[in-house]
Amino acid sequence: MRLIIPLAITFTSGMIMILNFFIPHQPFALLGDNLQEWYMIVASGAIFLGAANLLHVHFRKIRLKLKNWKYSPVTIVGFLVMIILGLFYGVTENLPFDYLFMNMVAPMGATMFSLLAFFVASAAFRAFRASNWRATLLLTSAFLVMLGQVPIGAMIWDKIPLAKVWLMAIPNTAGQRAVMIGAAMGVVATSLRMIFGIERSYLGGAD
Amino acid sequence: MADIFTKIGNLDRRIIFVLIALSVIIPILTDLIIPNIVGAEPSRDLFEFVDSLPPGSNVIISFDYDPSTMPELQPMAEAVVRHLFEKGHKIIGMALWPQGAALGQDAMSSLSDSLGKEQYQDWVNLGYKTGGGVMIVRLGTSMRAIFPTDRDNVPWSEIPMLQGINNLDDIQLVISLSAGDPGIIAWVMMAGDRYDIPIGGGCTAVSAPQLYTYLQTEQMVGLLGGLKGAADYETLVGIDNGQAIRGMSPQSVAHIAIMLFIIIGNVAYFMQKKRGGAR
Amino acid sequence: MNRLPAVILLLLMLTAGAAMSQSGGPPPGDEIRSTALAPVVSSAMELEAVDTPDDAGGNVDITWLMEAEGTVPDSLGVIRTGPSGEDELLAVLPTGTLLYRDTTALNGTTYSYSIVSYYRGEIAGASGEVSAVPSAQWLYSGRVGMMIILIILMSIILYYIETGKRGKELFIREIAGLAAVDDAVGRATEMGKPVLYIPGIMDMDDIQTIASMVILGRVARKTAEYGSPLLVPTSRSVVMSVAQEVVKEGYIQAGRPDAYNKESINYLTDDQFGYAAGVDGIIVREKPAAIFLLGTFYAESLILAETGRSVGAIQIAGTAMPSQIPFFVAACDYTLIGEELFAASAYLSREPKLLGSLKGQDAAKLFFIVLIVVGVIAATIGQFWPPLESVAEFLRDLVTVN
Amino acid sequence: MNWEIVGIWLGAIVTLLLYSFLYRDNPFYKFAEHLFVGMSAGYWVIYSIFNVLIPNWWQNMFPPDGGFNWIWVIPGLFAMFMLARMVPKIAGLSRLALGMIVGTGAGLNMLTFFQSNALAQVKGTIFSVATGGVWSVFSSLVLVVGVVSGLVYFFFSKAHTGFTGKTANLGITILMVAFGASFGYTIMARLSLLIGRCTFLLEDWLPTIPRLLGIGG
Repeated sequence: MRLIIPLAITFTSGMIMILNFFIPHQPFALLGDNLQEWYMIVASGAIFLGAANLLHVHFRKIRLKLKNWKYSPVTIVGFLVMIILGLFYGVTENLPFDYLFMNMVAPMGATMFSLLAFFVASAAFRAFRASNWRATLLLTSAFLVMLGQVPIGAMIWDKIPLAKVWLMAIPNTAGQRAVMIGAAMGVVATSLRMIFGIERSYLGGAD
Repeated sequence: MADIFTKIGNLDRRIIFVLIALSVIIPILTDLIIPNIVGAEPSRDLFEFVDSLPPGSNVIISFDYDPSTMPELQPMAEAVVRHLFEKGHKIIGMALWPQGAALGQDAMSSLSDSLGKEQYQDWVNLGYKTGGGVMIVRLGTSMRAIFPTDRDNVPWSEIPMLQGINNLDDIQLVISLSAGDPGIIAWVMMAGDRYDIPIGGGCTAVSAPQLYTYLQTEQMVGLLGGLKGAADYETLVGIDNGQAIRGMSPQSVAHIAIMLFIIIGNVAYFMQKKRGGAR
Repeated sequence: MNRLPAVILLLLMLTAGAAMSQSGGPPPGDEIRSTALAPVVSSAMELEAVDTPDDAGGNVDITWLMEAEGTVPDSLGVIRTGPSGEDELLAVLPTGTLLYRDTTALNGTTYSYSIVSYYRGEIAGASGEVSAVPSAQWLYSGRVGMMIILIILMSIILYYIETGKRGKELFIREIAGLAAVDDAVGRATEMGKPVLYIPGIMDMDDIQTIASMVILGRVARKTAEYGSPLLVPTSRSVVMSVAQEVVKEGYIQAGRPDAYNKESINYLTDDQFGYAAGVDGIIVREKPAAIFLLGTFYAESLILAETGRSVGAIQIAGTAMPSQIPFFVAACDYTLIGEELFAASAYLSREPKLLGSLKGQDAAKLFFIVLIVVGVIAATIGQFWPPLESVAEFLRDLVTVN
Repeated sequence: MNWEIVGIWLGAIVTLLLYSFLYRDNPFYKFAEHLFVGMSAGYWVIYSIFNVLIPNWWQNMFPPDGGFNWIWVIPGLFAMFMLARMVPKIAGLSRLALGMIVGTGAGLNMLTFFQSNALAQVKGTIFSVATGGVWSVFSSLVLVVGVVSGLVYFFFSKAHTGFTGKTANLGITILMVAFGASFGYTIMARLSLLIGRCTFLLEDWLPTIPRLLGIGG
């Protein structure tokens, strides 16, 4: 019983979004637009839940002196500094909050992102072994495309860049399309099960 | 005896990390320039199409990008503009993206100065116009109605090089430098498919695979994909130390390093398997 | 030769002349000024006004072109005449504008529109008048095809879910990644190491995250049965709270509610790479024996999978993001490709209604396969025999959405 | 104090601390990781407040020109429900908010995936294969057969034996070629990120060291 109202809300909001897409007439246009904005507000408001959890986890670590607890103050201080500066100065450019974002948070993000350059190399070294014919295909097409990406490919044979273009235009497009169409069917079926309340384990399981 | 191939096969990945780092850092520090070689690829196709146009042809360059994709697209713009000027073609610049008009102006005016070309005689910047594909269709009937003036509000009738141009039929080639939508796809579908105007272009590496299909169906005469495409055009035009060519050097070295790793890994794997089989 | 300076000079001279004649001689008549001194200013032509299609009413779209001859005006004005007969100036637009949307019209009222050209602060030209009646539509005209196909496919899927519920025996093929779930959890138990579950970086509105939560419930039941710790770091607050519910439920169903530890399901940060840094830290310090990466992933996919690989964990990944699948294939032991992620809940639970839903999805794919094959045949033969080309054109229109 | 140089140093230090992870887990990485998690979490809280909650909620509820729009109490209430999880007694209320988030997301996702992932891709595959030369015809056939057999691979309710099995096999083969190509193609984009960071360290940060020494000496 405790699930009836949440399921009704799920059904109503799901149907409003669908009808809004097909019917430009009021009230669906207004309802749909409002609902999208409301959804954004609720999802953003929930961030306090995560923030509270983050602080809770790290204070608990310090209190119980759990493994690596000495680093927890770093997280807490980093978090509070950003919050206080943000509330005090706002998000305007060149003020302290924006300064710390531009000079610390953004470079850290870029650095983590750039780790991928190392990881694609180590993954390629390990995974691209011609151990069976499917792995061999994976390896060959990756290798050909890499050759086609840099001058050395054309140096070996001037048609190699064309092979890259063909691999990207034909098999790659075909593969991507098959994955996309299949996944879309998965999304449609899962969404339907959500909207009609057939799948409800995300609400805590019990029927 | 520890099997050397097993060892190589399970190489500590930190060795790979060091070599990747070096293959990027050394070319940057030494300003290394690796000669670019252009094979039989879409960038050469575009170059050759431009080369084969009769001198004095009217070519539209549509600057459909913004500063965020400049590293890939601005070198293309400069190389293409240089080539068109050197061949004596007339460039009609325009933009489907608001900020593209200014980026196009940079490329055209600086090269026009250094190559002794004249605005309104050899090139014009019509500026940005909203509407994307719909606007392109209208260019098919009348260009002058869409662009009563150029970007600096000089009337169409006052611009010598535009006299005699009525609609897209008077254009010999459209080159769209495109970072997304609206861009090349709009030009292919609206100008290429409807009015049979040859379409070429340049795009970011991310969107290139999607556009390669248009080459397969011959809806485009050529395409510059990402930094490599830009470097190719620089090489073909003869800019030996161009921005894109320099940017390609660490890429080339690192790619070669990764490919060597793959080869070594496979050699080790097969030697290991052979020994395992012999035992 | 560059004629621009000459033109500017001419214009300056004309203005000066006009000013001098105004101050010096007798005030000239209007007709004299417009013919002798003021240039002919171009006005708008081919004006069209239509009710904005596919809207909730109240809008009219006006489009025009500019006359090619004549001096370019300084600006353009949009004039509307309502039922009262009074003219109102709706907007002044910069020269070069070729469209305007009137958003203040009333449904069912007839309005007339015209465009005037301003030159030096005066009206120097006007277009003809056109009229339109705004109205609201009940259906997006460009979305009818999509609606029809969606209704057909929804009915098929719901029908098969019903047949499943009625207890019809349904088959499901082997999915390697999911067959390995038991082994992975079992191995973690043997080694006395935790299981790490990463539900992607998107929020609860993402269907892949929802699918991931359903699988998490199954994995939680397994870890509860085997008695190995389960860690779930999340990148979204809502996902964290749902994961807590789902895992708790799994432990209750396994009869081990005492073993449930809320602290092991925690929030890190909404930041994509901040999350990746945090999870990497957890991986190298906790050294999980099994890692699940199921949900929506972007570039962080390989950062997580390679770090997991380096601590020797069995990794089962799954995502519907086409761009990230290659990296999972390269770095993980098992990868659920695209739709296989959505099939997981049916596979793991063998619940008849979920299996029915899978059968419905298969029928939907068959529908698309038929559409593609018929379309390609029609388009190919249509090249030589036009009637079939119209069939292909019809199919393309059907799947076109505007 | 030159804030620009301080900023470059801050950026360079955290960059180097994070890169130390490539060697192995160590106190420097632990420090940077904990800092990154904390600061970025703080950043997103502030971002949500200033870029969503204030403009999309508060200013709609209390428009700048005065007045009060009661309808905007509803999303505020739902957000409160979500936060109710922190209080065990009323934690159940969060299900109401969850219902709304999941419902809206399901409706929206279903349509966008159906439109751009299914219909648009099907549309792109309906074309004549008989254009261009032999190679073009062959390529077109590979594309169509690839899409169809790839879809057959995703059939779940049919055993992959016989004709279905052969087609599905062809499908997974083409998928593997596609994955390989996509992997090889992406390497360039990933390397350019590393090149970006190296350029920052070598060309923005390194030159500040002699400058600082010059100031100091």
